[in-house]
Amino acid sequence: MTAPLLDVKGLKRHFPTESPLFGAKRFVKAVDGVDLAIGKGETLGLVGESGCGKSTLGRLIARLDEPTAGEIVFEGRDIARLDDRALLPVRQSIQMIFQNPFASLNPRMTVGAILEEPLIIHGKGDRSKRRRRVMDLLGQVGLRPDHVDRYPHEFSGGQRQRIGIARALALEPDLIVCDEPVSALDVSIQAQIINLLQRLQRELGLSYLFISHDLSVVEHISDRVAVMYLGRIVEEADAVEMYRRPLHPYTEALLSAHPEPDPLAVSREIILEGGVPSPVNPPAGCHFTTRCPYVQPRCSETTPPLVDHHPGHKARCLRLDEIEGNRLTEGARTVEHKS
Amino acid sequence: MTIATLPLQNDDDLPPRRSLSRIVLKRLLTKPAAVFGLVIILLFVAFALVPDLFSPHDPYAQSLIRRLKPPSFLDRGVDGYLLGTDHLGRDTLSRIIHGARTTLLVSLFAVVVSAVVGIWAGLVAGFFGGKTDAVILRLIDMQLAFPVVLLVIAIVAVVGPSLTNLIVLMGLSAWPRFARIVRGSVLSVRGLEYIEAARSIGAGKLRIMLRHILPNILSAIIVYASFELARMILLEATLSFLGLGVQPPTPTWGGMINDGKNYLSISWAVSLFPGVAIALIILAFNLLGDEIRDALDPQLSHD
Amino acid sequence: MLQYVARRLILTLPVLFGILLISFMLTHISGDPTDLILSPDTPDEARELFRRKHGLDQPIWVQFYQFCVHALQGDFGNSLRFNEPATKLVLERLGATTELAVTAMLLAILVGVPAGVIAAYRRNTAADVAVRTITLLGQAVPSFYLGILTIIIFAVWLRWLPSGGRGTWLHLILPATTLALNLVALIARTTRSCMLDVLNQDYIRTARAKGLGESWIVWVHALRNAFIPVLTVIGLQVGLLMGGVVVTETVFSWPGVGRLAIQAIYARDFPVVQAVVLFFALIFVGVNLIVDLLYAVLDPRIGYR
Amino acid sequence: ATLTVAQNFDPQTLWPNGTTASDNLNAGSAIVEALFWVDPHGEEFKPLLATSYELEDDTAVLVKLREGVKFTNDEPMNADAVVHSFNVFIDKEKSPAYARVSDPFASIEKVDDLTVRIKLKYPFPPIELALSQLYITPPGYWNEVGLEAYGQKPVGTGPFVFDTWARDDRLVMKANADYWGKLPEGIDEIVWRPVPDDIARAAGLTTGEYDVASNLAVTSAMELENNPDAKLVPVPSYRIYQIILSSLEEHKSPLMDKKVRQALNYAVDKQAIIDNLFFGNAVALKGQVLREPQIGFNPDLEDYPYDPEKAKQLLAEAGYPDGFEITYKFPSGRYAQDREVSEAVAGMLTEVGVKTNMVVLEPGEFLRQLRAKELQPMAFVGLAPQDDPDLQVSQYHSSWRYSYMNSPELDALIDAGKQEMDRDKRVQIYRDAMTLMRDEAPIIFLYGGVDFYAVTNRLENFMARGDGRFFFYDTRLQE
Amino acid sequence: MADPIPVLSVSGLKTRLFLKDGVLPAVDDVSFSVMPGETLCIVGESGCGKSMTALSIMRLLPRPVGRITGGSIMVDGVGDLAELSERQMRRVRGNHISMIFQEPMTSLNPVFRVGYQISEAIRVHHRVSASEARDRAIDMLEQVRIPLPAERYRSFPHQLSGGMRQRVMIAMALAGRPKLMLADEPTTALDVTIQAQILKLMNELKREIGMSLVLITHDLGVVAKMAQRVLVMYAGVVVEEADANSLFARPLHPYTQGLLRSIPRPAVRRERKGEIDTIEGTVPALTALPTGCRFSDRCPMVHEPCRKLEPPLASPDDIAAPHRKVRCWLHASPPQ
Ligand SMILES: Nc1ncnc2c1ncn2[C@@H]1O[C@H](COP(=O)(O)OP(=O)(O)OP(=O)(O)O)[C@@H](O)[C@H]1O
Ligand SMILES: Nc1ncnc2c1ncn2[C@@H]1O[C@H](COP(=O)(O)OP(=O)(O)OP(=O)(O)O)[C@@H](O)[C@H]1O
Ligand SMILES: [Mg+2]
Ligand SMILES: [Mg+2]
Repeated sequence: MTAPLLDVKGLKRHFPTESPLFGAKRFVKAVDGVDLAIGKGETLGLVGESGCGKSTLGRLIARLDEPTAGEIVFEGRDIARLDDRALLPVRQSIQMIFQNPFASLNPRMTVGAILEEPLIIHGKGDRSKRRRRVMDLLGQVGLRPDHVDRYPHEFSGGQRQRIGIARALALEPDLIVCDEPVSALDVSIQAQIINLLQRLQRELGLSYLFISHDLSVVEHISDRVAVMYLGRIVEEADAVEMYRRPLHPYTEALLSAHPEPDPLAVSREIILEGGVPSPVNPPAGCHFTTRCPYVQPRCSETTPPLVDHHPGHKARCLRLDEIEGNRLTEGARTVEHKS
Repeated sequence: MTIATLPLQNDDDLPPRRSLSRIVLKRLLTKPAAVFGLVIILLFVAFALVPDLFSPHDPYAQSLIRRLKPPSFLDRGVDGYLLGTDHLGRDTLSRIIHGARTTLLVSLFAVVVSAVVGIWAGLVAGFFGGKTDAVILRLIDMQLAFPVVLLVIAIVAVVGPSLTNLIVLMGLSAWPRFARIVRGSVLSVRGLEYIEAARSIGAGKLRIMLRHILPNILSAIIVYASFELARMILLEATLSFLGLGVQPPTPTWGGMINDGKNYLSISWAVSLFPGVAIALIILAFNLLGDEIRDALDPQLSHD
Repeated sequence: MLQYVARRLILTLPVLFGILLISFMLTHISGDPTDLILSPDTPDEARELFRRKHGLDQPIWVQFYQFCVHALQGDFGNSLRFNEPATKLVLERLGATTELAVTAMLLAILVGVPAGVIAAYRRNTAADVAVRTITLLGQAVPSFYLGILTIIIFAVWLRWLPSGGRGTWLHLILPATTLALNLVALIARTTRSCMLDVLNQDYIRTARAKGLGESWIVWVHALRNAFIPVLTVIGLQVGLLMGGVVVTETVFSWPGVGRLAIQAIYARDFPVVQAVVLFFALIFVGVNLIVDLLYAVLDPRIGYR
Repeated sequence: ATLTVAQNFDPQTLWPNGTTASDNLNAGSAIVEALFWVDPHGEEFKPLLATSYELEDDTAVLVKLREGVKFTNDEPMNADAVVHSFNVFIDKEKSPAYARVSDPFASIEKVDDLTVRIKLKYPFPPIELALSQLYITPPGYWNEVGLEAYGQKPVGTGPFVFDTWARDDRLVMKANADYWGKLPEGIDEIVWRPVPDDIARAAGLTTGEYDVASNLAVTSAMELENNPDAKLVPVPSYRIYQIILSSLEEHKSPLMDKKVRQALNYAVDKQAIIDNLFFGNAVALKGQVLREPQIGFNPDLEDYPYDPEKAKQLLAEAGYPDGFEITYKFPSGRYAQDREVSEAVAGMLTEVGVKTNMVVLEPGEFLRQLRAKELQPMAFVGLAPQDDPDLQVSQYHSSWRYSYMNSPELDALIDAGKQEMDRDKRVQIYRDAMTLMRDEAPIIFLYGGVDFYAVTNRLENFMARGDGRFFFYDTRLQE
Repeated sequence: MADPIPVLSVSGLKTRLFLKDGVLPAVDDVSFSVMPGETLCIVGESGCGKSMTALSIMRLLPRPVGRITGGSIMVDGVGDLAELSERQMRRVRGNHISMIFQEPMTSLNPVFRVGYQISEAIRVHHRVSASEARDRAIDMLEQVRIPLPAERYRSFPHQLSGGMRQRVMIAMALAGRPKLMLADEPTTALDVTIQAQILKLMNELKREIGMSLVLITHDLGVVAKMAQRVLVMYAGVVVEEADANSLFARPLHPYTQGLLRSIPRPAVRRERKGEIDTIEGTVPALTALPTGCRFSDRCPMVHEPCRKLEPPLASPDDIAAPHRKVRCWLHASPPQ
């Protein structure tokens, strides 16, 4: 196997919280020791509940934030500690698409100015060349040339997200971090954007880190999927494998809770009880202990490692073997619907 | 390489290329309140620029015989002295017209000075946060806790009330309020995704502050500046009251009110009309400030 | 919470020190007090004695050192004019100023907040226009002018109220109103815009969905939220208020610190100026500390961090 | 009944020798009395705690004290008290404000219980003036409480006794039942109120809150004229208003030329200023700095008439046919209508081609510049020295701290007048000085001010003096 | 047994927003009814008027711009809400009908304790003492399965997680024991695992209390799980109404069809990276609707009459489905 495009090792990001006048500083461990890799032309889906650190991880990889510890090896070079100046060339290769198409475009800049800005910053071409490139970009994402002088508020949400995509494409990156790029969009527009992203990937050979909480979308677009819980990756596998055979109890609950758009589907929903822990004060050992239906005392004692359980299918749970055998017969509460 | 473009949307009537300032102006001109404000301001600005064109008399020409006359449309008024005369027999209207220059100069520049200092301080504090923020906040606190009038009096007493000194001092006295407003706005904008987006394409700090943050907090600044302007006009008046205002015989509206207050019982007109001028200009700036904010706001539906 | 207060107080120390430093420098570059306190024809010999007596003959840095040492003990030295401790002079008048300022502030709040609420709730109606007009007047009329005008109208013409001085609550009406007018303007304006914000919030809709009465929603649910930013403005207004008392106390012969301050500045009575400035700063800092604490009472989201 | 008096400021101290400010003295001297006083009516020198004085020679004065006078704390007013008070008075550290008047005093000795002998350092013609400013304090109480506390709560021999004092608000005095002299009739209590704003002071008088208001602005005064309950008392002031025209070498300006200085005198219409800005309530100077009844006033002199043509002609002769530009400094808020007068004068000068760059000075800064001789080349001042020709004229002596002229001839006259004990000779010396000054025109002669007091009709026989002092001896307050 | 009377029956509802620059027909001729114990889902994409419909029923339209301009809103035992005075309406809100909103984060007043906010909802409709209200509020918290309800009573909204806050909202809505609950996207802001908890809770409560539910959402998964009947809205009008099973089995309106197809479904997912079917174009602005059918400019099956005349909402005349309604010329005979 060739070296992956991006290789993240032991990445951590701890945000200091307001500390009392005297006493120890406290931290939100938003990302707490993440390893993952993305190959060229590959899409890695990242799912997990709100606040588990997905965005923080994405921002670290796009180097919009500085990690507390760990390496981000991009094309063989660790970019985790580069300063702003040294990052400039890296920024060309790693770009980001943001969640909110309404907030991610500067309302006081025209579309043309928005798309031209990266080219100016990176000194690409003269005025007319840049203008031509802007027009090309508009075409690539399905916008008309005459849109160039309009302001973001004159566009619909889907169109705005296209502008965001065009901006990410402007510097011809290799990797794009997509942080929930469709979750703010209408149902019928969402599909258009997903199709666009896939088409661009095919034609430009892009790699995506695709962050989303919509499990259907992630399943559709990803080659591999990673599941995050409270700052850690708890499971990672090929997309098909993951959806067919989730290993970690959290993944299992997550997938089961996702409502299928089919009233006849018999859902075997696992309802998680127990409090959602705070990232300032995560439970000891396995972070999922507070809500896990299979929890045992030893789960709180050691932090389970992320290990290959099946080939290419990693999970972070001490009881995998025991659970896998008698899943759905023991422990897990299931709910029948539409009986 | 090109990609088959996606089907376009159904907007065939293409809008012509527009600049933001043109759009804003066009929007403003459809609002009666904005037009009213604009007209008043332009009128006073015209007074300030070419006072001689408008003023019926030399604002300095005194005649002790003709002093303290009521407006010409009232009993005892003297023809040609529309708004009456002051305690030295100078034409009030002409002095208001000429006073526009000093009053607007002092207050506008003072606002500019405080805005420039305050905006920078606020931008830097809000954007960099941390220690920088803490230091600037302490400076702001310090200045805010120092009674402005006392500060200005103390300094003017030393350096003398020259026009430049007044502008600089009054300006410096107001920067912390600007800084606070700007800092607050920056904090609310700083976390937005488009700032993040600008960083992701490699935009430097200065570029982000000036191209991305500043234009987006501009409307808050404009509205606040219109408010601050009123305060500056009053501050100059108060300094006149304390004997520290602009040098006589140069007319300023605040100074005229102050001169007139001594004659309030003999001739109310002397202080009333400059007061009306102040109220008008403040009203105009307030109206315009509010309307500009609305016009700049893409959230509001226009057209 | 005690920790929070302690932390806040520690943060104000550099501020207070800076204020002292500035006021020291300002007063000392602004001229020789002997000229102002002794009559112009006083012989030089007597002047020298006066300077020596008040330590004005020392090099400036020695004076500053002495000043700092004493200031830390709350001692600003004797007033050059009154020959009494400056601190005592200020404290004697602090009550009067507090009475005036607190009344004015209360008046401004009691008028400004409801006015702002009504203006916001009845947006673009006559009530709104009325409030905005008063706001405009508050911004446009210099307080010395307003003061004199009210004296002429209410004291001289109508004979309803005394023209100045301190005494019964009747004496308080005119100066407090004059002082309040500028404050009312800003408070009403801020309240109005905050209320407009709050009235659009989801939780107001929730309150309506519960079937609560309109006035309860406006005056309790909405105002409680809108009052938080208004409180900030009020806290900052204290600084302006302190400036305002200088003029108001002069016009209404109110025996307060503002009048002392302005006379002291004119006379270059350094110790008094410094004492006044420090007291004003302390009040400002204190009030804003209280405002911060009130925040936490009003807004549970803000902990004492 | 209670008499309420509104003055500009609250006293800083009630010890009259603590400051020379009239607001202090008016209040302080109602409690603490001097040896003599100058009656505002006759401008005569009258005994108070002393009964008479006698010049033993040019430098020794024998003072006889009034018998049977007691301080209100029962200490006797006698030679010991006078000796004590005298020693404080000449101590320049304790009473720096009086350093100039006390300068000629060398020492004092008690002759007997009611007689003291005062030794002078040099002959001093205005000795009466000096003696009228020596206030007598009780040594026992003074030594007990000290100078500062004495000023806060004085004990004296005067018609009133200190009662309470709320700073900057009200100072209350009660009538002294044991007063040695005649008490003002009907006044049981005096309340002194500091009211800094001119208009507020007048307003309070109109509403009847105050019975006496001092230092009124001329505009308010005009209004009070029609008030049926109060009367306006205009008092010609000792203050002489003038515009300094510096002719000193170090202050190079067109004013170095006498013709220019004279021209400016012709260019200013003083009468118009008096008539319009003061509604006639000011006294034109007769081309001299002494007032009509003063020793040395020269009745032969006439003021410069208003004659702009002549002014232009003189300017042309001096080489300024088109006039010139000059800096003109003036205070704002120091004197009555200082700003208005300055603007009016500037306007008049413009007519003859002299353009002024007006520099307004905050009163404190104004005084500093006055003393530092920085009010050059031209500035508006109102000088009010004590009522003696020497104290007046020596301000133009080249050695004087803020003299803006240097004339050896004038210096010689001043030096002569200073020591001349013979009254007639002294008169002639100052008349000559006045003639010289008119010709030299070191100033623009403007006007002598008028102080306005308003007094309730209930108060009879109110007396005010040109130096801002007023007294209640002989007054009567009706119910 | 007679036909049950609908809890709510809306007919011909028209809601207009009078904006500065024109009138927005946010809700246009919407009719539907809700039977006792029934769950009706309203779906449709953003801006199609779902919330406006609910707010019209509650008479909580944005002021002063929103106004009901036509139609009736009959509520069992109350009458036509559109006719009530504001004072009468206040007695209906929270009592006969309750509403919960999308944003649990902002829909609770941040400065009051959650318990107080619930007891306030009780006291406004029932004359009970403060302590009784408190007990009942704690009861409500328990009913919505909040652990340690007595302690939570004293919490402020920010101290609760999103799921907890939404439970509080539900408790508040239930406080008046309403016959009908309007839930406007109650789970959109929540995680799937939390969403599952809330939906389950709502179903349980509905059964316990026996109330009807109008659930507004754009998530077809949620619809599939919750709805008995479904109302599909597009650009201010109802385009299709059907029972849930038949709608998913056989959507009639081309918009509904497109909507269902544009979700990556298991079938599509299997051939990963294949294109998802989409509805091209975007929703038209309500101020610039095409003439004729509002969907005509995006409809793959657009034909002649569509661009001329707006189709009526009626039972399809081409298939036997008496309980279904659709607004499409494919299923209605165009006028001559
Ligand atoms: N700048 C920051 N300072 C402090 N804490 C932060 C910061 N950014 C994020 N956090 C905290 O880190 C944790 C992870 O946040 P993150 O935004 O990465 O979550 P997420 O998985 O993207 O959530 P969502 O699905 O809601 O977007 C959260 O608890 C958040 O509060
Ligand atoms: N306060 C308002 N002012 C102006 N227009 C509004 C307002 N509220 C809603 N609208 C408009 O009314 C139309 C219907 O809005 P509504 O909120 O009912 O949509 P929705 O279907 O609930 O959408 P979403 O799924 O986004 O909540 C939209 O076009 C919207 O832009
Ligand atoms: Mg995120
Ligand atoms: Mg909605």
